[in-house]
Amino acid sequence: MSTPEPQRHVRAYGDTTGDGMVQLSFTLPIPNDARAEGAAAQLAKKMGIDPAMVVHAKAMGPHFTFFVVYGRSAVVVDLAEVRVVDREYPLLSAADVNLAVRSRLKRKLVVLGACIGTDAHTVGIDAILNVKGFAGEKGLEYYRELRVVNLGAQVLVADLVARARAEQADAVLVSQVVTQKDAHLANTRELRDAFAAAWPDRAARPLLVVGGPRFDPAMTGELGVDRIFGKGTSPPEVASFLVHALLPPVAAGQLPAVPTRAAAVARMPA
Amino acid sequence: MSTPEPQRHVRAYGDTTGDGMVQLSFTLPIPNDARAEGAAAQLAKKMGIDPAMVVHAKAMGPHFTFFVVYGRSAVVVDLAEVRVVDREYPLLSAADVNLAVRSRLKRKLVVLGACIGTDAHTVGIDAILNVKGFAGEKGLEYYRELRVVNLGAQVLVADLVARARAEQADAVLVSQVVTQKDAHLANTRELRDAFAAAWPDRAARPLLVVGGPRFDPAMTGELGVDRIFGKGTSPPEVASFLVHALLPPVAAGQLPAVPTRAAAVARMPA
Amino acid sequence: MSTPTTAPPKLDLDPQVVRTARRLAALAAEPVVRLARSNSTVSVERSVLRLAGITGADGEGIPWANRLVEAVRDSVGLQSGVALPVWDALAGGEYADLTALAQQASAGGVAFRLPTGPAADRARRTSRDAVGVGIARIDTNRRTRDRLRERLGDPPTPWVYLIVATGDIYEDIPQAQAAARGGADVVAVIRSTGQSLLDYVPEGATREGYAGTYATQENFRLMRAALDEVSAELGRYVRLTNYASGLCMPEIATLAGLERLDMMLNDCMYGIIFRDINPQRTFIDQRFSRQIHARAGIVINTGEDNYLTTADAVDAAHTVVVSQLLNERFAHEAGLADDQVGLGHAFEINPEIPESFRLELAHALLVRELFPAAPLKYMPPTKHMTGNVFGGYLLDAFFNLAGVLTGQGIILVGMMTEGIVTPFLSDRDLALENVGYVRRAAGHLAEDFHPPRDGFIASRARRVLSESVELLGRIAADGLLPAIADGTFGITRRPASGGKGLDGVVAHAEDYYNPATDILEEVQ
Amino acid sequence: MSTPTTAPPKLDLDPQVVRTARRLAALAAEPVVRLARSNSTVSVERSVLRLAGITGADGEGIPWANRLVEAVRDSVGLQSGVALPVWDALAGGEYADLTALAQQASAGGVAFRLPTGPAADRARRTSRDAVGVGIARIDTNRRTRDRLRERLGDPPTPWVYLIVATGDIYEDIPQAQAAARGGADVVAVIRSTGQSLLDYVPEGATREGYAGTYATQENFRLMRAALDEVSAELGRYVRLTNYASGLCMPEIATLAGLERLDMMLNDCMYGIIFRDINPQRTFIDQRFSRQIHARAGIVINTGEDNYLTTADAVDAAHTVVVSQLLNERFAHEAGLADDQVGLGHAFEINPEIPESFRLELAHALLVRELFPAAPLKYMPPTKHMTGNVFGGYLLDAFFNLAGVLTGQGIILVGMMTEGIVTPFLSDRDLALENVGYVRRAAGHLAEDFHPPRDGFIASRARRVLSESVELLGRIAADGLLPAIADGTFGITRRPASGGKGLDGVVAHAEDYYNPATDILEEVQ
Ligand code: B12
Ligand code: B12
Ligand SMILES: Cc1ncc(COP(=O)(O)O)c(C=O)c1O
Ligand SMILES: Cc1ncc(COP(=O)(O)O)c(C=O)c1O
Repeated sequence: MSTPEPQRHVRAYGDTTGDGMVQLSFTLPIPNDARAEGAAAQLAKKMGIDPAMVVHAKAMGPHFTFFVVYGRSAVVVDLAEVRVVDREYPLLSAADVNLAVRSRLKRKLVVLGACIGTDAHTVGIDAILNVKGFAGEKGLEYYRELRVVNLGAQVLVADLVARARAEQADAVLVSQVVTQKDAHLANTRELRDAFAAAWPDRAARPLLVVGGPRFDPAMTGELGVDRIFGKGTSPPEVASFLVHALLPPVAAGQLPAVPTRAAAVARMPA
Repeated sequence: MSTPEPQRHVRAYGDTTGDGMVQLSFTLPIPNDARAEGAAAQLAKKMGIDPAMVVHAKAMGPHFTFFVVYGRSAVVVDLAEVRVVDREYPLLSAADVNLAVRSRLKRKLVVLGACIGTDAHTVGIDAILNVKGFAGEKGLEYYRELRVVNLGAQVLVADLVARARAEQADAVLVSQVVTQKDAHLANTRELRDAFAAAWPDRAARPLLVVGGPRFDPAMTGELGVDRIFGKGTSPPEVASFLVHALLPPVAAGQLPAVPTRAAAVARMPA
Repeated sequence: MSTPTTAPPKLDLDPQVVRTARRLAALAAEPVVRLARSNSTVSVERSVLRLAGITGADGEGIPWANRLVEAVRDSVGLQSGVALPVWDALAGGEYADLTALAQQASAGGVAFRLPTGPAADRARRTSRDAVGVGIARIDTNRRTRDRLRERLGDPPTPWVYLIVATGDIYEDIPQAQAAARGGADVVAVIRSTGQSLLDYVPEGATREGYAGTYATQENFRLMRAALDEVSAELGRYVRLTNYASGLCMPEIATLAGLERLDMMLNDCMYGIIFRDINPQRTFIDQRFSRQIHARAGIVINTGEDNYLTTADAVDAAHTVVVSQLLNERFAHEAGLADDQVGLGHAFEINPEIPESFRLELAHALLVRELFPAAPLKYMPPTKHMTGNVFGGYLLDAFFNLAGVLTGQGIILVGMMTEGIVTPFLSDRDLALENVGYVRRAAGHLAEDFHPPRDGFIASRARRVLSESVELLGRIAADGLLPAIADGTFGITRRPASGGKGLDGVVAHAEDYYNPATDILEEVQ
Repeated sequence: MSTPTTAPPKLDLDPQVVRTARRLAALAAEPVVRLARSNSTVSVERSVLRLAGITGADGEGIPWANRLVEAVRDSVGLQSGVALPVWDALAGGEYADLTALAQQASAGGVAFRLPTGPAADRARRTSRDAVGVGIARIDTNRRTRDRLRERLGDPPTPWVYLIVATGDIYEDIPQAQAAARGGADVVAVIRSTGQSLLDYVPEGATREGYAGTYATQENFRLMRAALDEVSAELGRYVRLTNYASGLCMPEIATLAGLERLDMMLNDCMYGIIFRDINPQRTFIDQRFSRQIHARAGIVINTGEDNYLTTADAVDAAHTVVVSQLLNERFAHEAGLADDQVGLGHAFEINPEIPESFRLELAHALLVRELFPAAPLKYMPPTKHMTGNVFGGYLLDAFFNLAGVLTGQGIILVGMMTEGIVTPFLSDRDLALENVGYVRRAAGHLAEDFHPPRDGFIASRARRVLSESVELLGRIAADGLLPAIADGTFGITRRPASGGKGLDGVVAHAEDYYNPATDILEEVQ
C-alpha cells in the first residue's frame, strides 16, 4: 500500500510498492538478428535492470534496431541526497520590485537581454522580457523601474559585452534553447570568459543570468554564472532574483545609494 | 557515419554514432514538488545516464509522479558476450517430420499440451497445436505422425502428470502467458518438480517444453525444463525440436526401434 | 444510464431486418430460458442464503453458505431448493441464525427434512421474510446510488472505464482513487486469474491475487467506500464494477447488490467459452444473477469483445452482433431495462489492414444504432497490442476517437502496456490523458461524420447485419447449445454436457421454492 | 505535383470573397514587386557567377563567387550588375576562367571597368552564353527528374516529408536512406543554426553543423545521389528538400537547381521575421530565387507555419492565410506554376482548448479549398509538444489524421521528441509508423467527413477568411512594409530599413544587366 508520506528511500513504482519497474527505449547500431534481443537485454542489465524484458525489437533498415524494454531497476533513490535549487529569496510582485529598486537603488535598474551564438529562439527570452510575458505574468518591460534592452537573437558575445558596458547594465540575461552538441554549455562558457575578461573585478561585472528549457539550474558553479533558470520560468521569479542579488538587504535605517555587487558575489560558489 | 558491419562494442544510438542516447520513463512514489525532478535525475544517474535530462514530470495524484528522462547511457554493449539460444537443429517441413517419426520411431509420437495453473490463455498453445496454426504455418495436429492431446486451460499439474502417464506422452507442452508476480516461473518449477517426482529416472520422463511470450529461452537450466519457446514461436520450430530431441540421430545403417531419451538428457545442463 | 443516445441515426438500417433479427434471437433463446426456469444450481441456492444474511467461512476458508448447501444436498438434496429444508430446520429455534446452523450442519449435526404442508408453508414464509431483508438492503443501496448520482451528478458519455489489477486490495484502492481523480468515471477491479473456477466466494480483504484481486464482499465494501470518498471529493459519482461471472455468478451478483456496486460484467456465454464452464450451469446462473442486477439497478456489461481475441474481428463481426441480440433477449427476460444492458463490443481489427479504422467505425455504428438505448461498453484493442508501447498508445487513441465518433456509452480506455503487463499506475494516467485529449479535441466531431448511404461504412454495416440475421436463423433452427458446441462464438467448441460445474445443476422438483426469485419475479 | 486535389469542396466558400482576397493581395504585393524588379543584391549577382560555373573557395573558406563580387563592388560598383565588368574583364583572354579571374581579383590584380557600346554588347552576349550553360544544366536536371518520376512513379498524396538534422552529412545520409525505406516521400536536410545569417555559401562536404547540416553544393550532390540510389531500390522517386532562405537565398536556389533538388523552403517573409534579415533584401532575393525555382521545376514550400510558433494559432489564423495569398502572388509573378507553390500551414492550436481538432480541420480545409491546385505543406505540432513523448506521439497522430481528412499535399510528420532534441533515428521510424497507420487505417475517411454548412467547422473557416480579407484591405491601403514593421506576422516587428543585409542591396543603374534574369524572363 502506498504511504502518503514518502520514505527517504524509494524505488521506481510500476503497480506495487518496491517493484522498481521502469520502461526504457533505445536504438543499437546492429541488425535485428538473433543476437539483437540479447544485446538489448545486456544493455538493460548493465543499467541495473534485472529481470529485463525486451518487449519490442524493430529493424530500422539493415543496420539499426529499436528496442523497448521493461524491467525492474535495482536503483534506490535517496531523497535526502537530492540537491534542490531552492528559491532562497521571496517572490515579489511588480509593485514590490519597483518599490525596492526605487527606494534602494534610486535609479532604474538596467537589464540587457539576448540570445547568443547562432540560436534564434527568442520566444523564451521574450516571454521573460516583453510586456506580454508568460502564463499570465507580465514580463520585465512592464516593471516601471527596470530599463530593459532586448537585443534579440544571434548576438555575438563581443557585441553583448560592448553593449553591456555602453548601457551600464546591471544584469545581462541570456537565453539558450538549442542544445545539440551541448551548444548551450559552450556558449555559456564563452559568455562567462568574455565577461570575466572585460570585468576582471568580479564585483563590478554585471550579474550574469542564463536560461533555457534544457539547463540544469544546479550548474551555476560549473558554468560560472550567477543564476540559471530552467523550463517554465516566470518573469516575477527573475525580477525577484534581480532585486535579491543586486540590491543590498535593507539594514535597519540604512539605505545605500549605490548597490554593491559584493553581496551577490559572496553568495556565489568559488 | 554508421558502419555497415557492426563493431564488437556498441553504444546506444540517438542520432550520432557513440552518443549513447536512451529514453527512460518511470514513476516514483513521491509528490511532484521541488525535489521530484532531482530525485528522478538521481535515479537516472544511478542507472548510468549522465547527463540526464528530466524532460517531463507529471503528478499522478498527491503521492506519485511520472517522469520521462532522456540522456546518455555510459553502457557499452559487448556483442561477443551475448548468449544466443541458437536453433542447433534443422527446421523440418511437416513431411520431413512425419518421415522422421515414421521411419525412426515406428509409431506415432504423442504430444500432450496444456495451460497450467490458473492461466486461461489458450491462444498461444492452440497456435502451436491446432491445425489452424500460426502465421500461415499449420499446427502440430496437422502432422500425421503426431498424436496431439490438447487439454486446454487451467489444468492442474497433478492431472497433467496422470494424463501424461495414461497417454504415454513423449512430450508435454505447457503454455504460460500470465507473468504477474512471476506466476509463469513458479508454475514451471512446480511442473518440473512434479514430473521429477513421478519419473525419478530422468531418461524416462516425457520431454518438458514450455512456452509463452515473456519467457526467456535461455532459462532452461534454471527452470529445469528441456526447452523454452518465446514470443512469435512457429509450430515447425517446435515439431523440429521434438524430432531432434526425441529421435536418436540416424546412425548409418542402424535405426533404433524405440527412442531413448538419453540423447536429449545428455544435452541438458546438469 | 442517464444520457441516452439522441443522435439521429446515420446508417439507415432497414427496420424490417432489425425486427427479424430480434424475433429470431427470441426464438433461439426460448429453449434456454425454459431450461433456466426449471433448474437451479448450488450457487443460486447459496445466493438465497446470502440474501438471508449468512456470512463467514470455516477454517479452510470455505464459506458457511457452501457448507450449508452441501449439507442439505447430502441429506435431502437440492431439488426443492435450499430454503425449505433450511428454514424448516431453523423453525425449531435451536440455532441462533443461519451461520450457526451451517456450522452445526457441516459438523454433521443437523437432520434436514423436506417439509410439507403447514411446515412447508411456514418455511416458505420465514425464508421469504429472511431473504426480504437482503432484498431490502439491495433496494436501499439502489436508492442511495440514485441519491448520490443526483447530488453529485453524472458525467457526460462516453464514460471512461478503467481497470485496476494489482492483486492486492490495498494497492488497488489508491490506484482506483488516483484513476478517479485522473478522470475515470467507472473503475473495475479485475479478478485474480483463478477465481472464476472456484465454486465458492472467498472471504475478507485479500492481498494475494494473480493479475487481479479476488472478488469478495469485504473487498467490494472497501473499494465502494474508497470511491464514495473520492466521489464526494470530485463532485462526480464514480462507479464501481466487478465480475458476476464464473461458477459463482449468482452469488457475486448478490454481493454486488448488497455492497452497492454499480456495474457488473455479466454475460450469458462468456464463462462457457472462455472458462470452459458447463453451458447449462451458465445459462441457469446468468438468469438468477440478472434478476438480482435488475433489482439492484446494476448495469450489466456483456463480453462479446472477448470473441474477437480468439476469432478475427472482421470475419467474426456478425457473431458479436448475434451474441448481443441473445444477451439482450436474456436480459429483458430476466427483467433488466434497456438502460441496464451494457452490451460489449471491441476495437480489435488488425491495424495492418487497409481502412481498418473505417471498418471499426462501421461495426461500432451498427451496434450503436441497433441498440440505441443500451449503455454500450466499447473495449479497446488488446490482441494487436504489442511491446511497441508508442504504437499501442496511438492505437488506443484511434479507439477513443471511434468511441467519440460513434456515441458509445462507456469506453474502457486501453493501456499502452496491454501486450506486456497488467497496467502500471502511469499507464492508467497516460491512458486518461489520451482519452481526455481525444474527447476534448474532437468535441462534437460526430456532427461532421456522415458516412454516405452507399459508401464503405454503410455497406459494411449492412453486410454484418445481414450475416447476423442469417446466423440467427440457423441458431433458431438448430438450437443455441448445438451452435455453441460447434464453435460459433470465439471459434471455441463447448459441448452442452462438457465443462466445469455441471454437477452443481439440479432440476426443480415440483415443490421447488426459491424465496429470492419469488420476490424478484413478483415485482417485475 | 502530380496528384492535384480533385475532391469536391466541402466548405462552400463564397467565390466573390475569394476573388476579392486575391485582388487585394495583388494590390498589396505590387509595390514590393516593383522594388524587386529595380534592385539587385550581392547574392543575386553571385548567383549569376555560379550559373556561369564559378566554384571553390579561398583559404578562409570564402567562396570565389563572394570574392569576385566584392572586387567588382569595390572597384566599379554593382549597380550595373556583375556580368558587364566580369565578362568584359574575361574578354581579354587573360584568365582561364571565372575562378581564375576571381583569384586574381581578390588579390587586387584586376582592373575592372564598366564596358559600354560594343564591349558591353559583347559582355552581355558572352555572359549570357556562360550563364546559359548553368541554365541548361538546370533544364537537364528537370528532365532527369521528370524521367525518373515517370519511370519510378510518384507516391500518392499526402506525401510524407521527414527531416534529418544531425549536422554531419555522413550521418545524415544513412538516416535519410533509412527514412526513405521506412516510407518517407520527401527528405529535408535541416541547416545548421547559423547558416542563414552567413552571407556566403560554405563549400564542400561538412560534418560540423549545430542542429542541422550546412547547405553546400557538395552536400546537395551527395544526398541527391544517396536518394537516387534508394529511389531505385524502392521503385519510388524520393524527393530532396533544402532551404533557399537566409542571406544566400538566390545562390542556394541556384545550387538546388544545379544539383537536382526537388523542393525548397522559400518564403517571401520568413527571413525578415524569423532571422531579422532586412525586408528589402529579402524581397529582392526571393524574386530571383523563385525565377530559378520556376525554371528548375522545383516546388517551393513557404513558411507560414512559423507564425504560429510565436503567435497564437487561433488568434493569428488569418495572418497565415494573408501571407499565403501574398506568397502565391509573388510566386506567380516570378513564374511559378500553381503546382509549384507549396504553401505552408500548421497544426499548432493549443491542445488544451475544446474542439481544438475541429478548429484545426477548419483551418486546414480552408487553406485546401482556397488553393485547390497547390501542393500544400502541412506542418505538425511543435509549440505544444512537451517532454511527454507519449502525448506528443498522440498529437502527431491527430495531425496526421487532419492531413488525411483535409487532403493535404505534403505532410511533415512530427517527431515525438520535438520538445526535447533534434530527432533520433528511432523518432523518425516511429513517426513513419504513426503516419503509416493513420493513412492505412483512415483510408478514404475523408468521404465520410462532411462538415455541415452552418456547423462549427464551416463557420470558423468563413470567419478566418473574412478576417483575412479585412487584413489584406488594410495592407493594400497602408503598404506591406509598414505592416511588417508593425508586427502583423508572427507578432514580430521588423522595420523596412532594419535587420541584416541591407548593405548588400544595390539599385539598378540604367544599364543594369543580369544574363540570368534575361534568360529566365524570356521563356516565361
Ligand atoms: C518556436 C520554435 C522555433 C521558432 C522560433 C521562433 C522564435 N522567434 O523564437 C522557429 C520556427 C523559427 C524555429 C526554428 C528552428 N528551431 Co526551433 N523550436 C521552436 C519550438 C517549437 C518552441 C520553442 C519555444 O518557443 N518555446 C516556448 C518558450 C516560452 O519556452 P522556452 O524557450 O523554454 O523559455 C522558457 C524557459 O526556458 C525560460 N527561459 C528561456 N530562455 C531564458 C532566458 C533567461 C535569461 C531566463 C531567465 C529564462 C529563460 O523562460 C521561458 C518562459 O518560461 C521548439 C520545440 C518545443 N516544443 O520546445 C523548437 C526547438 C527549440 N527548435 C529546434 C531547432 C533545432 C530549430 C532549428 C535550428 C531547426 C533548423 N535547423 O532549421 C531552427 C533554427 C533556429 C535557430 N537558428 O536557432 C530544436 C532544438 C533542439 C535542441 N535541443 O538542440 C527544438 C527543441 C525542436 C526539435 N526537437 O528539434 N524554432
Ligand atoms: C487474448 C487475451 C485474453 C483472452 C484469452 C482467450 C483465450 N482463449 O486464450 C481473454 C479475453 C479471455 C483474456 C482474459 C484474461 N487476460 Co488476457 N490477454 C489476451 C491478449 C489480448 C492476447 C494473448 C494472445 O492471444 N496472444 C496471441 C498468441 C498467439 O501469442 P502468445 O500467447 O504469445 O503465444 C505465442 C508464443 O508465446 C508461443 N507460445 C505460447 N505458449 C506456448 C507454449 C508452448 C509449449 C510453445 C512451444 C510455444 C508457446 O507460441 C505462440 C505462437 O507464436 C493479451 C495481451 C496481448 N496483446 O498480448 C492479454 C494478456 C495476456 N491477458 C492478461 C490478463 C491479466 C488476463 C486476465 C487474467 C485479466 C483478468 N484478471 O480478467 C484474464 C483472465 C485469464 C486467465 N484466467 O488467465 C495479461 C497478462 C499480464 C501478465 N503479463 O501477467 C495480458 C498481457 C494483458 C495485460 N497487459 O494485462 N485474455
Ligand atoms: C463477461 C466477462 N466476465 C468475466 C471476465 C473476466 O474473467 P474472469 O471470469 O476470469 O474474472 C470478462 C473479461 O473480459 C468478461 O468479459
Ligand atoms: C521558409 C523557411 N525558411 C527557412 C527555414 C529554416 O531556417 P534557417 O533559415 O535557419 O535554415 C524554415 C524553417 O522552418 C522555413 O520555414
